[in-house]
Amino acid sequence: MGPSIAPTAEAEAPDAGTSEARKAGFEVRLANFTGPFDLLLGLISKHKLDITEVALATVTDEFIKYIRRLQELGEDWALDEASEFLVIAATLLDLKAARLLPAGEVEDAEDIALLEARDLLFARLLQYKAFKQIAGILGGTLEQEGRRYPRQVALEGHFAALLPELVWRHTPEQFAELAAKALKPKDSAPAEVGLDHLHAPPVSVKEQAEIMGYRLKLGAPLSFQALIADAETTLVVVARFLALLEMFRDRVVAFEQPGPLAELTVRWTGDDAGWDSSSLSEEYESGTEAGRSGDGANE
Amino acid sequence: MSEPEAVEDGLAELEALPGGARAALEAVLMVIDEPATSEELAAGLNVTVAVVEDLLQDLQREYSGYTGKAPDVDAVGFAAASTAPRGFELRNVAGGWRIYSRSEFADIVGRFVLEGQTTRLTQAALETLAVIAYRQPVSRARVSAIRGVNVDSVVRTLTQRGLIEDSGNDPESGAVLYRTTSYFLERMGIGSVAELPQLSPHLPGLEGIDEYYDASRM
Amino acid sequence: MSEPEAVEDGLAELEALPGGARAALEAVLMVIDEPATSEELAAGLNVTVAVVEDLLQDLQREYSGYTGKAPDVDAVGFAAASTAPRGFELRNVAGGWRIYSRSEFADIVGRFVLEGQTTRLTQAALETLAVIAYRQPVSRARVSAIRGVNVDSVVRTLTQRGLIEDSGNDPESGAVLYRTTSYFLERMGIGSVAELPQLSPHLPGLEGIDEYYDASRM
Repeated sequence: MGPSIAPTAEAEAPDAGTSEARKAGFEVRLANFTGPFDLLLGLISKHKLDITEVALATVTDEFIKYIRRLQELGEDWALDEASEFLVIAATLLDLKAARLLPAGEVEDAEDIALLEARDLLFARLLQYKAFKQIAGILGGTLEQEGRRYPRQVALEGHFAALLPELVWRHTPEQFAELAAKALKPKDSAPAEVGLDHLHAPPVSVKEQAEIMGYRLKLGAPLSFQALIADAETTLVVVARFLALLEMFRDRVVAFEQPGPLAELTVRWTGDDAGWDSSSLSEEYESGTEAGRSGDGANE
Repeated sequence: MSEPEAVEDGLAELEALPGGARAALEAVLMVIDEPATSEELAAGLNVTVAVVEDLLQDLQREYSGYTGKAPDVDAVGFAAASTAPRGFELRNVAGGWRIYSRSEFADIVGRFVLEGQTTRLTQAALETLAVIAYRQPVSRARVSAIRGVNVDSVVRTLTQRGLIEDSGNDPESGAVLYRTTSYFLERMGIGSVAELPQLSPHLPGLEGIDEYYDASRM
Repeated sequence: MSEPEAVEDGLAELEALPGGARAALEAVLMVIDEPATSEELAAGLNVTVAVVEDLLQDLQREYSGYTGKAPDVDAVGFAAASTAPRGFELRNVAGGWRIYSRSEFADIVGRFVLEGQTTRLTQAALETLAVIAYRQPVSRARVSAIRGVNVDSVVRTLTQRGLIEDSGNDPESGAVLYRTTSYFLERMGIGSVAELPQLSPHLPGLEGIDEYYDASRM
């Protein structure tokens, strides 16, 4: 969300002509909604619905339609931003699907999970709505207060002359150092803010695939626990997990898991000679880079 | 300075000057460039905090046109309630006292004071500021979760504007925590964050949401 | 602004505000830092110079306790001469008008000022001074952007300390530009700013820094 983007009066943007929206592109979207919750609230209020009694089908359809229109605009859409919209769209879709089924009682864990998802979504939405209202109040107060100017004038000469002589202990060199520090750009690369502590040695997915391939080719099925028993860091665990997915895609391993959250067993199914890690896709090759999608989530 | 006797002498000394302690306080208010607390003013004038607070309230009412104590009116009693407001007002903000031009004259004063004029905050910035004000100290991730969008650049803007600041790191996650500044209080015209409007009327039946929400974060 | 008719309207408009034209003028005088001429004040208030000069003299006399025109006193006429002086005075210095603390209170104000001051610059003040020294002439907004915080009060402190001064206005934005003073050079023990150590050894790759800040300004 760029700070330079001001909300406009066009609250009905989702209904604005596509050609007009196309012309203004990226701006149109940001200008009207400051996020998925804002959009959702906009749609709900447009249909004059109570948040807790939302006609999900209608709102979901419009939400999806809105996202689709954004995609059609063909603008770059930051991954972390898009994912927030998509998570909410997915939840809405789930809820809508559940509603479309014949009315029945809550039967299994899936139903309960769905109810929880709905409650959580509505709770987050209500919370957001409260802050949005408060933001309006703050904005009004700041504007009103901005109409008062404080008296802050320079000290009159004869008082300034009374001030005790300044203690000054800096050499020109020390002063230059200070200037260099003060002039250094503070966040030239916002996407990397807060990632400094992640300076772990790069972990190669390929390398981890080779290690596991070697162990699994010995014949005995191994549990995932056993496969990561010697991993020194979480990054290695993640790399091994990604490697397993790649190996599964290459059909050289098979998974067995008796139930949700039960132990995952990995078995070698490829021929002994016909596979090597070079078939692994290059996208993982940058090691730790895999984790850098958005910094907000990394805190 | 804190000797009771010295303080008594201080008041007597001030009252001997033309305009008395009230004018002396006004003189000091003319040179401060940030809100001054009653304690600071009392120390500077060499009187008790109680005396200063009485004087401050008198001045505040007098500037707003509700005085019964201005010396010019003392003499004539009945004229007290009918004074016109002055062009400025004395306000207690961010824990201190300071003189401001009256808001009715904003347009005129604005022609003389171009600098210090602040551009309006965007909706995104206001929402982010609201979450930080009510949830401080709070990490960017948490604000992000409440608003449903990444707030990094908005947080940077708010920091640059001096409205929020770094308040150390979360002991558990190590994430930077943000809080509002005294400049924010000044801009809002309030004494402390406790004076912000209540959030609860806007949040019906959601007392437990924080816990619920935190538990669901990964 | 100079149309006689528009000026008449301006006065009527001001008189409709609480406190009238007199309060409007006070509002401006109370917050301006640089003395303003009667012409500037007249233009800003949208009234004639003659009206402003009348008002200025009224205010000046009223602040000094000799008023016969303060609205609260109008009602009672005879009380006019006996008002107490305020703690501030309106002075015409070098052709411009500004409000100052009244000279009778100089001792008290001086004591107050001294008590709040330390003899050492804060880290924030030093860094701001460093930025100004190496980027002069430079506006507060620019320094603010570089330092990432509001620098208004620090700039005032540095000005009060005689380390920096106003060096005119930016031809484009009209913003006040600041530069270091000869007192600064004296304290640094150098003859001119050209003698300040080069920054490059401390900050490799600083060449593009100006573009960076200009591009990132919001």
